[in-house]
Order: sequence, then C-alpha cells, then structure tokens
Amino acid sequence: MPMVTAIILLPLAAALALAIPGTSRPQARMTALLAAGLTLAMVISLTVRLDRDAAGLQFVDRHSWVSEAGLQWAVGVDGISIWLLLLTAGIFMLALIATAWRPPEREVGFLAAMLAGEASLLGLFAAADLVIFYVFWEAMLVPFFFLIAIWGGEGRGPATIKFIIYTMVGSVPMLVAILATAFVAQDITGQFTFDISELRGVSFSEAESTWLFAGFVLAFAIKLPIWPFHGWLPDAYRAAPLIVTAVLAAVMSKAGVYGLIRVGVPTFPDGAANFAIVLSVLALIGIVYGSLMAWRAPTMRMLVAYSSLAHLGFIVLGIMAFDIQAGQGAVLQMVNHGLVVAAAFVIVGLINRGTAGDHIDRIGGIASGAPRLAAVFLIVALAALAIPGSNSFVGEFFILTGVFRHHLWLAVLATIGILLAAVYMLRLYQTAMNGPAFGANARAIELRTLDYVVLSPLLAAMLAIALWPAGIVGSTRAPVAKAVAPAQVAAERPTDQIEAPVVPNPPPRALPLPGDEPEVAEVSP
Amino acid sequence: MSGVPLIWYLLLSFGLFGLGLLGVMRRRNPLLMLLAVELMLNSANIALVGFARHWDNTDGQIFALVVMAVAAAEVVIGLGLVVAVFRQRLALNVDEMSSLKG
Amino acid sequence: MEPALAWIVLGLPLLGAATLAAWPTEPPRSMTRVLGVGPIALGFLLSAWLYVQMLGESSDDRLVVSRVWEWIEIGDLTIDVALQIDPLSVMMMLIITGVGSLIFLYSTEYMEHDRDYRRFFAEMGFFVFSMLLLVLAANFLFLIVGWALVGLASYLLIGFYYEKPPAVAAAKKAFIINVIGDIAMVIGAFILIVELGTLDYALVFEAAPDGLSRGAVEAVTILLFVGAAAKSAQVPLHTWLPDAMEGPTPVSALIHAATMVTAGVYLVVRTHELYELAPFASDLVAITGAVTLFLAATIAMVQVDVKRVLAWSTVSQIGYMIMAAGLGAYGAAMFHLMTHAFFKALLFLSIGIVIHGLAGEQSLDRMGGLGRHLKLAYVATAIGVLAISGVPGTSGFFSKDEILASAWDAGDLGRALWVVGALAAGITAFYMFRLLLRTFYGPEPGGGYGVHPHRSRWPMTVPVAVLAVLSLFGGWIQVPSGWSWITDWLEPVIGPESIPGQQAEGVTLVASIAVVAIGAGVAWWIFAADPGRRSRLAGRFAATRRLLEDGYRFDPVYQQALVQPSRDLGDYLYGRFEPDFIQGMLKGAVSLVRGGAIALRAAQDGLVRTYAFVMVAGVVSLGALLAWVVTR
Amino acid sequence: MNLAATTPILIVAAAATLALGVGLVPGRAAERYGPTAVAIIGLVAAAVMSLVFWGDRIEAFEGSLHIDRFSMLLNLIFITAALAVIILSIREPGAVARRGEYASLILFSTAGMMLVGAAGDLIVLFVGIEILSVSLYVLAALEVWRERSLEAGLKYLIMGAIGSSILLYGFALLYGATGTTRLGEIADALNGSALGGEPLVLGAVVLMVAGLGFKASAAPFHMWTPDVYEGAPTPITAFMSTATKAAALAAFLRIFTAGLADIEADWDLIIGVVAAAAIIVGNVAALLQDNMKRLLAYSSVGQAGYLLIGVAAGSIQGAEATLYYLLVYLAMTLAAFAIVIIREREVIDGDTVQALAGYARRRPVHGAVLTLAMLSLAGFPPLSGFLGKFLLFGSAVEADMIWLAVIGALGSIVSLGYYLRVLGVAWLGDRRPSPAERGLESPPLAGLVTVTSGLAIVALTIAASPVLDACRSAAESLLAA
Repeated sequence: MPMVTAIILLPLAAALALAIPGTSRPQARMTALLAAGLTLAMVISLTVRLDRDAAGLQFVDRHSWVSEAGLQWAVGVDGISIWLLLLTAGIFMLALIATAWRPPEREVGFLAAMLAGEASLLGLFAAADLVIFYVFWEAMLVPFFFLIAIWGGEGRGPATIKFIIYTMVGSVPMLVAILATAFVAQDITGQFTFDISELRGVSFSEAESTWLFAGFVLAFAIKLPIWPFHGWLPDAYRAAPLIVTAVLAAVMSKAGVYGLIRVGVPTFPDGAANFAIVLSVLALIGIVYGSLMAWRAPTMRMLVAYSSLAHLGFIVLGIMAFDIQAGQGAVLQMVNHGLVVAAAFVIVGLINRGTAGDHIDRIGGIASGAPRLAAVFLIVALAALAIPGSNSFVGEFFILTGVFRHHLWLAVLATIGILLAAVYMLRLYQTAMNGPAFGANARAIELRTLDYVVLSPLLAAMLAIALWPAGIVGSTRAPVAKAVAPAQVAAERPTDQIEAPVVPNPPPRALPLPGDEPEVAEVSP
Repeated sequence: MSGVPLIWYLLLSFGLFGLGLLGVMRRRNPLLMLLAVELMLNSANIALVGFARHWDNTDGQIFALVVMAVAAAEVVIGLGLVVAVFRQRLALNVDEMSSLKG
Repeated sequence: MEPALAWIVLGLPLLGAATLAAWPTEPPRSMTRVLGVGPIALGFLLSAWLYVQMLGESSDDRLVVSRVWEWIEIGDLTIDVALQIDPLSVMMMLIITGVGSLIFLYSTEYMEHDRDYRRFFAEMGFFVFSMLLLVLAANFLFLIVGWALVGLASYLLIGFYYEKPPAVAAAKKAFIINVIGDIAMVIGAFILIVELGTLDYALVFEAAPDGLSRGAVEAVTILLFVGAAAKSAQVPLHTWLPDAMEGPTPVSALIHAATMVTAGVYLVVRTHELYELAPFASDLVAITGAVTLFLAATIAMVQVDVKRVLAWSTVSQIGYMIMAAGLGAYGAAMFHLMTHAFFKALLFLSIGIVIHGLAGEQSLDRMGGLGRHLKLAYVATAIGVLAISGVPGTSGFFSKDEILASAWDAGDLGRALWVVGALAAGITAFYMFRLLLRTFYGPEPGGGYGVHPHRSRWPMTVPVAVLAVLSLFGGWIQVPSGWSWITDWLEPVIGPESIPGQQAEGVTLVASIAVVAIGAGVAWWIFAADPGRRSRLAGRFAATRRLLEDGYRFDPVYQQALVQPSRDLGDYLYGRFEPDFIQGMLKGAVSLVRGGAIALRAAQDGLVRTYAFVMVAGVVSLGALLAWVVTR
Repeated sequence: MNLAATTPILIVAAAATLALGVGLVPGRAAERYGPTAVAIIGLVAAAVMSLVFWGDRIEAFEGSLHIDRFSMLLNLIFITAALAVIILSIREPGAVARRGEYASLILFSTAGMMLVGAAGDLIVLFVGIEILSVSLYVLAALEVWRERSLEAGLKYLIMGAIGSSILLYGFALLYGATGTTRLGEIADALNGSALGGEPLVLGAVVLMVAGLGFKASAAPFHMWTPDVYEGAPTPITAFMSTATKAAALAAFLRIFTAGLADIEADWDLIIGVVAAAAIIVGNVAALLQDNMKRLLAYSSVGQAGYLLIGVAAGSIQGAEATLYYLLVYLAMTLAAFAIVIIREREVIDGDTVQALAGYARRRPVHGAVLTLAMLSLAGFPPLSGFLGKFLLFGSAVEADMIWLAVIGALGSIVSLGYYLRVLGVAWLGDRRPSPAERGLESPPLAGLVTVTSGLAIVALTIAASPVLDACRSAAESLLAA
C-alpha cells in the first residue's frame, strides 16, 4: 500500500469532507480527530519500519502525472524527513485536540483548514520531486491564509497580506529556479526530470549552481525566516489564533530549513558553498537579533516569535556548516524546536485563560496560584534556553560542535544567543510566574486534566529525546552524510570528514515516455 | 518593370496612414474619426496594390477588395452607433464619452 | 565492587524528588520527611558501602567506568550514559550524601513552618541527584549536564521564596552567570571533540598529551576553568554567590557552601591531566584563586548580613582550594574541600539556628548577646569559627596549612601566593571572630528581641553536633609528617603527590598561628574590648568601608558596561530598527507597486485619443527596440 | 476543395443565419427560445464535427484553411465559450428585445474566430478577425439605451478599427516582403532567405504584433480593454475575454510560431517585451479596481501576457503551453464571470467587488468555485492555472528567456493582491449595508456553467496529461506545414 501517499491524502480527504456544507460540529470533531489520529498512526508505523541505516528515500511512491512535462507524483521518506512527518502529525493531532476542547467560532471550517494545513505540510516533507515540493510549499499558504484571515485576532488583515506577499516573493523565484534547474540539468545529463534524487549529483557549473541556489534560498530564507527576511513573522504570529501560531512556529517554520537540507545544499553544492558564509552570518545576526528582540518584546507571543528567529538561526548554522555532526544536530533541533515552541504556545494559551492580554509586564506571581503550571512552564522555558540535559541542548551542542570545527568564531559568537536565551526566557518565566501575584486569575490558569492531555505528550517527547537522542539521531547519519557530502567536496573539506560517496552526473536517461513507469532507482552508497 | 516605382506607392501609402493616425488622435467627432480610420485602411490598400504590382500577382489586389468590404462593414456599424448616440441626445464628441475610465 | 551501587545512589534522590513532585496534593509532612531525607541517608550508607568495597580492591582496580546505554552516536562521536566510579567520585559522593543527609535532617525542622515543604525537599533532592551526576559522570558531556542541573537546582532554591523580588533577582543572576560558565565549558568540549573526537575522560586524558597542541590544551583548560570560576564564585564571576543567600539557610549550607560551589575544585582535580599539560592555565587558576580569596576575605570584614559574611567567606575559602588546585596540590585542595564542607555547613546550620530563633533576622546590627539564649548555637558557631580560622588542631588548620605549605614549595609564584594566602588567613580569623563576637557576645540590640529566641529540637541540633565534631577532628586524617589518608586515597586518580617539605611546613605553621592570633586579637580589640571603638573606626575608614561593602563595585560596573547597553540595544532594535527597517522594506515595495497602480489608473483617462496615442507610442517604441536590437 | 472539412465553420455560420431568421418568426415561444435553441444545437453540432475531424490534417481552399488539430482544438475553445455565453445570456436584459440578433452575432463572431483558428492565408485571417470584431462591436453596444454600453461600443469600434488598420498594414508589408499571402508560402519564402532583419519584415512584425496584441489586449495596446469590458453587457465581456483572446493567440501562433518560425530572432524579443509589459501593467493596474468586470479586464491583460510567453518562446513547447493555458484560462474566466453575472442579476451594482461581500458564505458552492477560479488565475499550485504558468515559464526558461519567467513570476505575486482581495471580500466581507436587491432571475443554467467551470479547473489539473497530449499534437500540427 502506498503508505506515504495515504498519509498525505488522508487529512486532505478529511478536510474536503468537512468542507461539505452541513457537517455538524460533533461529526467534524470526530472526523478530524480520527483522520489526524490515523495519520499519526501511519507515520508511527513508517517510523518503526524505516531502515535507519539507509541514505536514500524509502517507501517511495511514484506516479506519472504529466509525463510530457516531466511532472510526477513522487513522495517518500528518509531518516531526516520521517521525524518531520512525525512532528507534523503529532503536533497537528494535539492542535486538533486543543481545538476541540476550546472550540473557536465556525469550528468545522477551522478543523477543515487545519487538516488541509496538515496535509500540505506532510506533503512538503515527503516530497521527492521539486514540483511536488513547490506545490505543497504554496498549497500550505491557502489553509494558513484562511486560518489567520478568518480566525485571527486584531490586525489579521495586514498580517495575512504580509504573510502571503513575503512568502510569494520568495517562492515565485523558486518556481523559476526549479524550471531552470530542470532545463540546465537536461543540458548536462540529457534527462529532463524534477526528481530530487536524480538531480542530486548533477554537476552544475559553479555559476549555474550559485544562481540556482540563490533562486531557491530566498524562498527558504523567507519561510524560515532568516534575518532580515522576517518581516512577516511578528505580525503573523501576533494575529493568528494561538493554535495556529503554535503550528506555524512548531511545524511550518521547519519548511525552510528542510528545503535547505533536502534541496538546496545537496543539489547545488557549489552554490551552497559560496553562500555558506553569507547565510551563516545572517543566521548569526538572526540569533543575536532575535534574542535581543525577544528580551525586549512586550508580549509573550512576540517573545516566543522572536525566540524562534534565534533558534532557527542555530539550525541554519548547523546545515550550512556542511558537517555531519552539525547536520544531524540540526535535524534533531528541528524536532526539538517544534516540541518546545508548541509547548511554549500551549502555556501562553493557558496563561491567556486567566488574563486579558498577554503582556508580560502586566502579570505576575502566577506560580503561587498555579504551581503545577509554573513547574511545567519552567521545564519548557529551560528546554527553550537549551539548558544542558534538555533535549534542545543536544541539538544545539552538536550543531555548534560542527560549526566550531569549521568556523570557530561563528560558533563562539553564536553562544551569545545561548546566553541571551537564558536572559529572555528567565525574564518571561520570572515576570509572569514569580514575584507578588497580580493581573491574572491564577486559578483559571492552573493546569486541568485536559491540559495534561496536550502537554504530556510534548513533555514526554522532550524527555525521551533528552535521555536517548540516539533514537532520532541514529537514523539521520546516512541521509545527512549523503546530503552534505557534495557541499563538503565543494567547500574543499578534508576527505576524512566526507562520509558519503559523491557520484557526479547520474547516467543520462531518456525522458520517460507516456505510460512508461520510470524505474525506481534509489542509489544508496 | 516599368512605370511608377514601388517606392512611390509606399510613400503615398505611408503618408495616408500617418494622416489617418493623426486624424484619429486629433479629432473628437466620431464621424471624422471613422473617416480617419477609413483613410488608414485605404492606405494599406494602396500598399497592397502596389506590392501586387511589384510581385505581379493578384493576392494583394484580392486582399484590397476584401478590405474594402470590411471597411464598409465597419463604417456601417460606426454610423449605426453614431445614430444611436444621436438618438440618446448625447454630444457627438468622443471626449465627452469618458465615463468609463480608471 | 558493585557499580550498580553508584547508580542506585544516583537514582535514589531523583526518585524521591520525582515522587514528591508528582504527588497530586501536598503530601503529609511525615511522608515528605521520609521521602526527602530517606534517599539521601540511604545514599550515604550505600556510598559508604561502596567505599568499603573499594578499600578492598587493589588501587589499580579502583577505577571503574559503568556504562548503561549508548546515549548518542553522531558523526563519528559516541557518547554513553556512563558513570566513573573511582576514589575521587566516591569521596565526593560521601561528602555530598553525608553532609547532605545532615542538612536534610536539619531542614525537616527548619522548614517546618514553610508552606512549600514538599517543594523544598523535591528541589533539594533534585539538587543532590544533579550534584551526584556531576561528580559521577564519566565524560565531559554529562559533566556539563550535571553542571547545569546543579545550577538549575541552585536557581530554584535561591528563588525558593519566589514572591520576594530580591530572591527572584538573585536566582536569575546566579543562573545567568552560571550559563556563562556552561558556555565556556561547552566551547571547551567543542575543542576536545574537534581535536580528539571523544569526550570520555579516560580517552581524553589518554590522548591529550599527543593529540592536543599546547594552544589547544591551554584553551580547553582555561575554558573549563571559566566554568569552574562561574560555579565556584571566583573573581570575576563571583558576584552571584552573596546574593544567593536569599535562599533558605539549609540551601546555603548545602549548595552554596558545602557542595555545589566546590564543584570547580572538583573539576580542576578531575581534569588535572589536562592542567598538567597547561602551565599557563594552571598559573591562571592559582592566581585567580589567590585574588579571589583575598578580595573576598576583605569584603567579608565589613558585611552586616550574617549570611553574607559566610557567603564571602565561602568565596574566600574556595579561593584557597582553587589556588591549591592551580598549584598542583590536588590532594590539599580536596582535603580542604572536605573540611570546608564540614565547618562551613556547621557555620550555616548554627547561624541558621540563630536566624530561625529570631524568626528570620539576619542583620548583625540587630544581634548581640545571643550566647545567653542559644548556647548550642553559640558553641557550634565557635567551633566553626575556630575551624575556619585555622586554629591549630581543628580541621581547617590542617587543610589550610597543607595548602599554604604546598604553595611555599611551588616556586616563585607559589611563594607570592603563599603570602597572599597567609595574609588572608589572618583576615579570615578577623572577620570570623567579628561574626562570632557580634552575634553571641556583647549587649543585646536596643529594644531587645521582638520574639523570644527559641531553642531548636533534635533534628536541628543533632546535625549541628555531628558537624561540630567533624569540624573539630575531621582534619586529623591527614597530618603533616604523619599520615596522609586523603592523598593516598586519591592517588589512583591524581597520581603520587609530593609532600611539602619540612621547611614549608614549619614556616607555614608559625606564620598561620601568628596571623590567626593577630586576626582574632584585632577582632577582640574592636568588637569586644570596647563597644564604642567599632563606630569610631567605621567613621575613619568610611570610604574603604563603602568600597568593601559594595564588593569592589563589580555589580554596578557589570550593570553599566554589559547589561544596560545590551538592554538599550534591544530597545533600539525593537522600537526603531524593526518597524523602520525590517517592516519598512515591505512597505516600500508595496507602496512602489501601489504608486504604479495609481499612475496607471490616472493614465486610463477614458479618452479615445489617449488610447490611440498610447497604442501608437507602443508601436513606435517596439519598432525602435527592434531596430536597435537588429542593428546592434 | 475539401469543403466537407469546413463543416464546423459552416454549421456555425448557418446556425447564425438561422437564428436570425428564427428570431423574426412571430410567436412567443419561437421568439423566446428559438434563437437560443438554434444556437445551442448549432454549436453542439459544430463541436461534434470538430471532434470528428480531430486527426489528420486537411487543407481546404488550396491551403487557405487548415483543418488540423490546432484549429479543431481552438474550435472547441471558441464553441465552449460561445455555448457558455449563450447559456449565461438567457434572460439577459440587453437581449430580450433582440434575441435573434444576439444569438446570431455571437455565432457569427464564433465563426470568425474559427476562421482565424484555421487560417492558412493572411486574407482569411484578416477576414476572420474582422468578422469576429464587427460582431462584437455591435454586441458591446447592444444596450444602446445605456450610455455606458454605447460608449463601450463606440470606443471599441474606433480603437478596433485602428487596431485592424495597423494589423492590415503589417499584413501588407509582410506580403510586400514575401510576395504571397499564404502562410505556408510565406514560411517557404523566409526559409533560408536573407529577409530576416530587413526593414520591411521588421515593420511587418512590429505592426502585426501591435495589431494582434490589440486583439489579445496586451499592453500597451490594451487601453480599450477595461472600458469596453466594463461597459459591455457582462456575458459579452465574458465572451470577449475568453474567445477573442483565444482567437488573437491563435493568430499569433499561426503567424509567428508557424509562419515566421525562421526569423524567430526578429520577433521573440518584442513579443517577450509585450508579454512582460502586459503582465506588469495588467497585474499592477488591477490592484486598485473596485469593479469586478474592470478588475477582470486588467487581469485578462495580465493573462494575455502570460499567454504570449508561450508565443515568445517560439517553440512547440511554448505553443503547447499557450494552448493548454488557453483551455485553463477559459475555465477560470468563465467561472469568474458566471458568478459576476449571477450576482449582477441579483443586486443593483452587482458588478462591484463589494457586491460579493459575504457571498461565498451564503452560497458556499459558488464561493468554492470563485475561490478555485481566483487561486487558479493567481497561479496557485497545484491548480491548473499553476500548471499552465509552470509550462509557460518552462518554455521561456528553455528559450533562454529567464527574465521573462521572472517577470511573470513577480506579476503573479502582485496578482495575489487583487485575487485574494476578491476572496477576502467574498468570504469575510461584511454584508452591511446589504445591497439593494434587483430581483432579476439568474440564468437558469448559470449554476451549471459555474460548477462545470469549477470542475474543469480541477479536471485540467488532475487529467492534465491527456489534455497536454492533445495540446502537443495540436502544436505539432501547427508546425507540420
């Protein structure tokens, strides 16, 4: 059974089913939870069955779509994407539970949009073809557009527009770059394809590689976002309903980094090598900038939003280091950040339950009335500031290890971000939780049974990663080694650091004829 | 080939075409504008006929005949519209007909 | 030897803490007591058993690494969850669980009136777990984890009274400074990974002599020492420890005196193989220790808050240990670590009885003559003061003298540091006697005591008594020219250590007795002989006094040089840069497009002539373009 | 002679004449339903015949007419547009008094377009264009009692006549350069000749680009479009924006891609420039429009630019992409206009954007179709509009015109600004103050057209492969000559 396709289509089908007018709320809730649950179950089963030592895509599912134009439906997973699928399915499951427990207005539509968002993100992370990647990249905007525009709070109009414009400004050049990639590759190899794994190893000239990488990287930089392309982020995070903000920060923000490690770095190694320092420095600026902004941000949401800018900077650093350890750390950190930021937004939501706004300085002393929440909040805050022993520490530690190996000062300067993270997270925690109590109804904030349902899976996952990071990291070694190897060659790294073989120019193959199933060729080193 | 060289036909034709264009751009009365357009179409006819002579085939002349018919049709429609405008008691001035803009 | 014992000792406090934390309601106090004290006490017994077992092993078999699972394999680096069980860690285990048990027992009574009884013991249990992890870790990564977790426990317990803004601020400060230390250690670990490809102690120490360049090993050791300095409150990262006294007194006793703050000493001793390769870093360590011990001692002279006096004295005493470790006298450092744990815990607990008896009063200005009310505390404090001052025969005498004697033998630098140490020993005697005299001696403060200073029950008195005995006689396990059990015990880890020469011992003995006598005498002269002399002198040295009271103004300088500029930068970025520049980019692009739309709208004026003109212009420009392209 | 091959055109022309006659027959039923019925039957028959001739290439009238897959595919586009417009025009206020003429003019116009699609000769092409234009001049001004309709008709006529003259002059120059009006012979004459770069040819190219660009409403020859679209009766606007544009593009492909293939270097750049100008001007100008018809007019200017990318590429791939996008564009535009037409009947000033406020919430099915249409027009993946643009950009990239693809891409960012605004108003807009009801009945089958168009947008996405096969074979037949 084409499991990966099913994983993507199930939530989509559920979303369409909910879109049928006249669906009642209980029906919608059941459908949504069932679909999300089944999806999660399928992703888990994939995770279990995954070959953790393989570098290539697994469970690949290919169907010709428009063979004349080289378009195909191709999805699959590897040791990197599986964790993002798991994160997506898991976070959306929790988000849907959280939705059902505090239903918004027009709940059915909300659920449908959420499911559509889930499907598009799953599709993005599973895409094995550039066009499919692009399709889901853009398709993602539709549900989130509606989620922000319809269910958003104050300022949702401009926020939505900004969100869309920014994303499109990045993604549209990416479309052109995708086309150019295919045509340029055709000139080199003689085969016309958008298949990501077949485009890997095409020996673009350095100029081609640089330009094509530039075409892609703007999209990734905006989606991430990398400083200074983050203009959409504060508004979108502020205006979106909290659950959506959580999903945006936890899952959607991974799209950009995923694009870098899935497409940008492996396909255009020379370009990536040329851009490595630029991107790394921008990421570093983002780390410091985001941290300072988070420190001075007046509201909890803004704080978490800007902290995301900083945290994602670390992940970019890790990927652009072209180092296996850093890359593996970056993948781990994608998952970590998703878990932590989701939990952080859950807590912001809980605090909002007992306060009017979410201004940090207008509340205080919640810990005395809500000690359990305070405890959970503390755990999350500590994970966010990556205290050694937490799950985030593992990721950041190995990211910086790899960065340190190649760019000593980048790593050293990036630690400013770690210090500032402690500053702003403690500011958030202490201002809200400690000191004399005022401004908030702590009783309303204290954790209830249903809150545990949402929070405990997140906390359990964080704990599990902290105790046994090998669980995730183990499967990423081969794919990461394969992904960064060409860039390592391009960056003229010592050969003993390069683990995966780099095969130039896959053998030319004729354009598949209509009805002619392309053979599934997964080259594993 | 003897007779008037092709270039003269073309110069005449160009001149008429330019006049027509000028007319369209300067005039405000729709009737006069139609006239100017007619001038442009017929300047093309002259060119067609001149070329037909140059190539010594009939394609151009046939073309010119067809164009005449077409031009007649256009003018008829134009006159019809002018009449309609007149019946609506609107000014016969295309500058006044600018409610559609922006 | 049974490595599982170490795992059990490590796990017990965590289990206790987790049970307490997870208990759905506030559990009965009796249960909290059992779950709080029980695991630690049991842990002490098991550690003792482990110690006995280890005694039975030959010295080569005393180094054991116990692996449980592979924590991560990333790139070509493998890190296990593993414990290092060797004489050093067992010694630390014994100190932590031993002193810990006593302090836990003391706390059951001390914290009796507190609302968050359960939280206190849960956090304390978590601390013990973290501290054990720190000392038991078999690689740098888990060392760092333990390092950070004790910092976290410290944060939680300093901020135990979280309704009090000073406590919250102090907790934050402690945490942030410790993060600085953590970062330095993390960077040190990066160097080790990059250069040696491993973080396991054994492999690192084995590979370091050949695998690390001189520069790298200096860098690693200095970075590790930054971590040590942050944790052990060494100059210039010391400013958090005095503030940390906002925590409950048992916390100060256990974490900020006996165990956690000495982790820096442990670290240097643990990684001495590296320091031995790094002479520059070792000297830096020794000098930092000396500077710290002197500065802290001078500051302690004028503090009014009893706990702050003890805090500065702690900073100063750790300075001795660090100095010793930097000079290569690891045995002496560990010896002093142990005796300091005894007498400083004793001091805190006995002063804690005073504070408890006075319902939270901590100012020396509102104390005096308490010896009449709180005899036990008086006696216990006196013993502690004698020990810390290094009065001959007490535990502090032996350990401090060994440090000074080792310094005497350690070349020119050692001699210089010896002078500083000896001088500071006199100051120590002065301020400790000042504390003793102003608390228990002399007249009662004006207006007497609002509450009647009440006596304590056995859970508080028994630990004090035990610690008093240890402080008095604990030093006899290592007697110059006699026997050296500590150094012998640690030999498998730290290697054979040279014993200070006769001359060094002699000079030190004489000098220390002299400075202690002078220090104590001056204290007596100022604070006991004539009640008015104190205020007269205070007036004469007002400026110096203020400088010392402010701790040489480290805090304001940090605030103005680092914190405020960063905050201003953040405000600028948030208030100006972000809206004007980042948001401005989009606004600019949008208004460009919008302007275009307005212009196009204006061009569409509804006039046929205009349309015809545009069309003709279009034709002409297309023609021109084409002509230009073709002719080019 | 192969007269048989021209049956689709003849059927439509005959139906047009018949409809005119039926409209004159006295009797309520005949007058009311006669012309419509005749038109529908005729169009369906022509469609069937077009399908029948799908296959080999047939030349009629000595190559003046090419009955090939290209012309048949375009026939289907024209016929579909005409059919949809006829259906949407049922009970159209403007047509009440003159049903016969109305249907007949649409059919004549269609026949003209079919001539353009099949033209193998400049004369036929010109005649076809004039037939379609002249019919549309009348249709645009059909509501003579409405000042705006009249203004639209007059403006269209004058501008159209200028456009025709320019085009004709271009044809004349091309004839002058090659000595023939047959496209096939022109191609032969240019093949291997030194005519490329000659002033005569260049002049012809510029004038033809301008004249055809006018019909396709590409900038800067688009100025008439918004005014005429706004003033004309809405079904006619729909027809103009779909069928006329298709006819103009067919002429572009016939003349440039097929006829002038050998001197591509002389025209690919300026067509690219015109395409870029259209994309920029159309999309930017649409941003500030409050009238749906006007907005769609500017949008159609932009879309013309996208369609021209395929022409500028000058390749089979480009032609294929243009043809595919024409099909998609037909579906998208019909969907959008159908909703405008329905709304226009319901309320006064129903053609404003504001009239759609909250409409999607009230009529979710229509809302869904509108959403599909707008997103597809904006090129949102994976909808067919995206696929079409993707192919067009691809053909541009392949022809080393990456700049054109980039401009196209930027244009589609800008286009989101107005497409999403429409969606925003339709889904989220506040209905107060509710617009004054007009109370006219919607065309009976309008819902059908709407839903069918919506489904077509989806179908063209999912079943893109067979459709593209057809487009490719049509494009190949174009160059087969």
